[in-house]
Amino acid sequence: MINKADKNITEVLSQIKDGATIMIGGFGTAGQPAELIDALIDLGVKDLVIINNNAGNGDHGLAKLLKTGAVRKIICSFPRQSDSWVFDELYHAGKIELELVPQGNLACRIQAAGMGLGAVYTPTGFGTLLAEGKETRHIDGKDYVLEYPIKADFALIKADKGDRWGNLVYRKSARNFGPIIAMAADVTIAQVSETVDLGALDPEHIITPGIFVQHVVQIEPTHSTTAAST
Amino acid sequence: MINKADKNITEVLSQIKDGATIMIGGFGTAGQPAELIDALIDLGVKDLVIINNNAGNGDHGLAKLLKTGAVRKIICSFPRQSDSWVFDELYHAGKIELELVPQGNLACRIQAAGMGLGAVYTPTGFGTLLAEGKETRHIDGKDYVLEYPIKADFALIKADKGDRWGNLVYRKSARNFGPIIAMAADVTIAQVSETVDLGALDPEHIITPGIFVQHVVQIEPTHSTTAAST
Amino acid sequence: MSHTLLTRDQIAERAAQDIPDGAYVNLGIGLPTKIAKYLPADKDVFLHSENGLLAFGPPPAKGEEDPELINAGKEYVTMLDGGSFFHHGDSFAMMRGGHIDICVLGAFQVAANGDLANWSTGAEGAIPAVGGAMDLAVGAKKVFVMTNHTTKTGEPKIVSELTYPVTGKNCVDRIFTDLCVIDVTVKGLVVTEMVENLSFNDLQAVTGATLIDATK
Amino acid sequence: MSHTLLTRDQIAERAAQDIPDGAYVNLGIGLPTKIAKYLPADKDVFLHSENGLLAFGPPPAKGEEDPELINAGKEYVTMLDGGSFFHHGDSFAMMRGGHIDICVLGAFQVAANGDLANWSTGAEGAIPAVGGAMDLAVGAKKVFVMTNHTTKTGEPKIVSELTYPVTGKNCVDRIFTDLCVIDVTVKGLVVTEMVENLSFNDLQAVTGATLIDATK
Repeated sequence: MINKADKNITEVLSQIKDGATIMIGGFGTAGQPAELIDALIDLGVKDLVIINNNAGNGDHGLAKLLKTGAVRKIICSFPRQSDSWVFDELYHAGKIELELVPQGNLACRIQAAGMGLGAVYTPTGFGTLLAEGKETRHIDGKDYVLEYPIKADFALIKADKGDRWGNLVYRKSARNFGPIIAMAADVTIAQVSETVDLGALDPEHIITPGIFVQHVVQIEPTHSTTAAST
Repeated sequence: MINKADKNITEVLSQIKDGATIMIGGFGTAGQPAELIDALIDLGVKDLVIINNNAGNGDHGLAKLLKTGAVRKIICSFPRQSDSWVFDELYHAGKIELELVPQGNLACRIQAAGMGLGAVYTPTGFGTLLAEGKETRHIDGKDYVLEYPIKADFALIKADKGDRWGNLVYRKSARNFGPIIAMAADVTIAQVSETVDLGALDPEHIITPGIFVQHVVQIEPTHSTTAAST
Repeated sequence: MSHTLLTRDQIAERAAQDIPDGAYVNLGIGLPTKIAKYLPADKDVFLHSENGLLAFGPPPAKGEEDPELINAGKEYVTMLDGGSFFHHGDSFAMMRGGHIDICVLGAFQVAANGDLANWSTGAEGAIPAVGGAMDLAVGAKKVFVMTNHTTKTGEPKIVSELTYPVTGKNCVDRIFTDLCVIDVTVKGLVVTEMVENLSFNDLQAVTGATLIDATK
Repeated sequence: MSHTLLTRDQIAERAAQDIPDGAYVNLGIGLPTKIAKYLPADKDVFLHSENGLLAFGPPPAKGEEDPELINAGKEYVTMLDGGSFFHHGDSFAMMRGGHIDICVLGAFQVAANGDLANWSTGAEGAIPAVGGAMDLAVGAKKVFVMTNHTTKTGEPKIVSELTYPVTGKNCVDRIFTDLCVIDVTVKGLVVTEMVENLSFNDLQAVTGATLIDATK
């Protein structure tokens, strides 16, 4: 009998080692798995490569992880924000490497990894600094840049509800990168606000089928659950 | 005020002209929009290119359309079935052109069109007859075939419920190609078993957002609706 | 009589008039966001946000904010009846796949050929950030730009060639400024409207590219 | 004493033993489908079907068939609690993206290097059909083949090189036949089990490729 929700957060995260490549869900703080990130910080691993849309906000979550110096490189689309002072300082001090990827190419390269594609020709970024040195091709009247998949050893995501087979549903705009990074990582760890019985999630409503999820960790919800969703 | 459900089936289909490329949903008969196909037959257009997983079953739906001689070419993955006698006869008589595409490449090329990609490197079919003459590339230890998007002028799909903005939910394994062909056609026409009020579909449960759907046509359900689904 | 510059709200109001009923629209972060409040209530205009929202609505009432219901500008929003949530892959398929009818973007510069610069000034040491701008520039059916006609120091933002790093090539269709409306065409930059009491010559004088007058 | 051939059900039962708890499995149309009934009830084995089902269950009771709940073989099925529906794009992402642990396919031929032929005999005038076979062959973590050891006319199906058109190159990991179990390794075809009273020499005699005996 498979129970993907049978380990505590520390046990689950202990498989992450120095040098790991980790995708982290969230757009800003919506959908950011804050508790998994805190547990990752406690683990004390180093030399990480992080993939996220942003580069941390304020002093919590991803920003806090960056501040520990555990992250060697970040792949993201929008690091510069009004409250990204932790990243800003590391970047200006030359203490973190940045690979800037247009947001749609970030999504698309993650999807390519999840789908098992070798590479894709994307129109985004053609002729820009972010495509410098990259192979291009003119196809059917339009210009494209060749982009390669982005995979990861781990994905840390935040979902709303999960079951013991790893099926997940999300909440509002916290869904964002969750479903696609779950498909692109060797091991996906989901924190959920509620663990439900098998069969409680309608098969028509499941957003991430359990095949893409290896561990489910229940965290007490901190958001206001005004609108319940299944 | 936008009401995508305000025209009858004949009005909606009358925009389809000779020579159109049409994607048709369905895997076998599950999810096949039989009533839309019947109306297409009544329209009497010719020289069509059809994209579907199969090439018709029995004497109804897609098979019936083929039998009228309206279809110049079919792009599919599995034309040969125990009840595909209509296609078999046309094929052996040289009256229909067949482009055979591995099912996953069919899905993936349709997705590439919907996503706006120029081409993708897919591992499926490498070294086989179905990749003969196609460009290949060795990427990160694995071989891939370059495949181009499949787009269409129209997509005809069957969904379970829809609203006046074109939002759709599907029913069980009738979902199959529906959501991805809706994204790859210029004009998507969905037949639904029930038209519901705006807001009746939970935003978390909508499978095809209305942006991908231009027309919704309500058809009386013929399947047994033992399990209601939203 | 001297002319009056349009306020930011007036530019937004003018741009809103060119958004038809039923349009799927992405409003870029900053100035373009203002357009939302000038969309007439009798039109169904579907606002898309990169982070997985379609048909979102106005900000929530105070106290009703949900940190998990934000737009791409990370502002609190609400959902309209008929709205939907989806993941980033589908969201950018909408953008890159040509499903968004109109996007409205801010600009550092627009060139005579429709090249857009809005993501980086190329300043030494600045942290680069691009977000979804490059996807919108290449993917939306029509790209509108909403901007002041010149910089705060009076430099033209509409130029013959970009000096800032490009976001998207040949992508801009129409420009709404505090002085005029310009269509980017194969013939060049065609001025279709100007604020009152502004002469075409005065407009040309504050523009870094040749304009064609079509206001008469 | 002469050996006895395994029945189709016995091959299925043997193959079922090599499917571990928690495996995501795609059973190809035809013979492999039989494996489902030999999966022990105390294991959670997740059956995937190309047409958008995960964790489907046994056929429905008579009268409960739903034409919109079918598997890739177009047979009526049921859903287990914890099952899910998804579209063809996601379904083939599961297959092509390496998320399926094991697929079990039928075969016309398997070559010594693991090449598989199961989609076309190349016969003149035959209508070609491929379905999802090529995706499973390249995408599943492990590819099992379930087949009779020889054709009805006694020709070997395990051969040094394919004579039928290839489905996938170097893809087969293990072969279950009515005579034996073979692992496809870098060293060659390694026989790990044989039916009782069959000599290795007799097995080699009905096989078109060199076998390595690892049964002792």
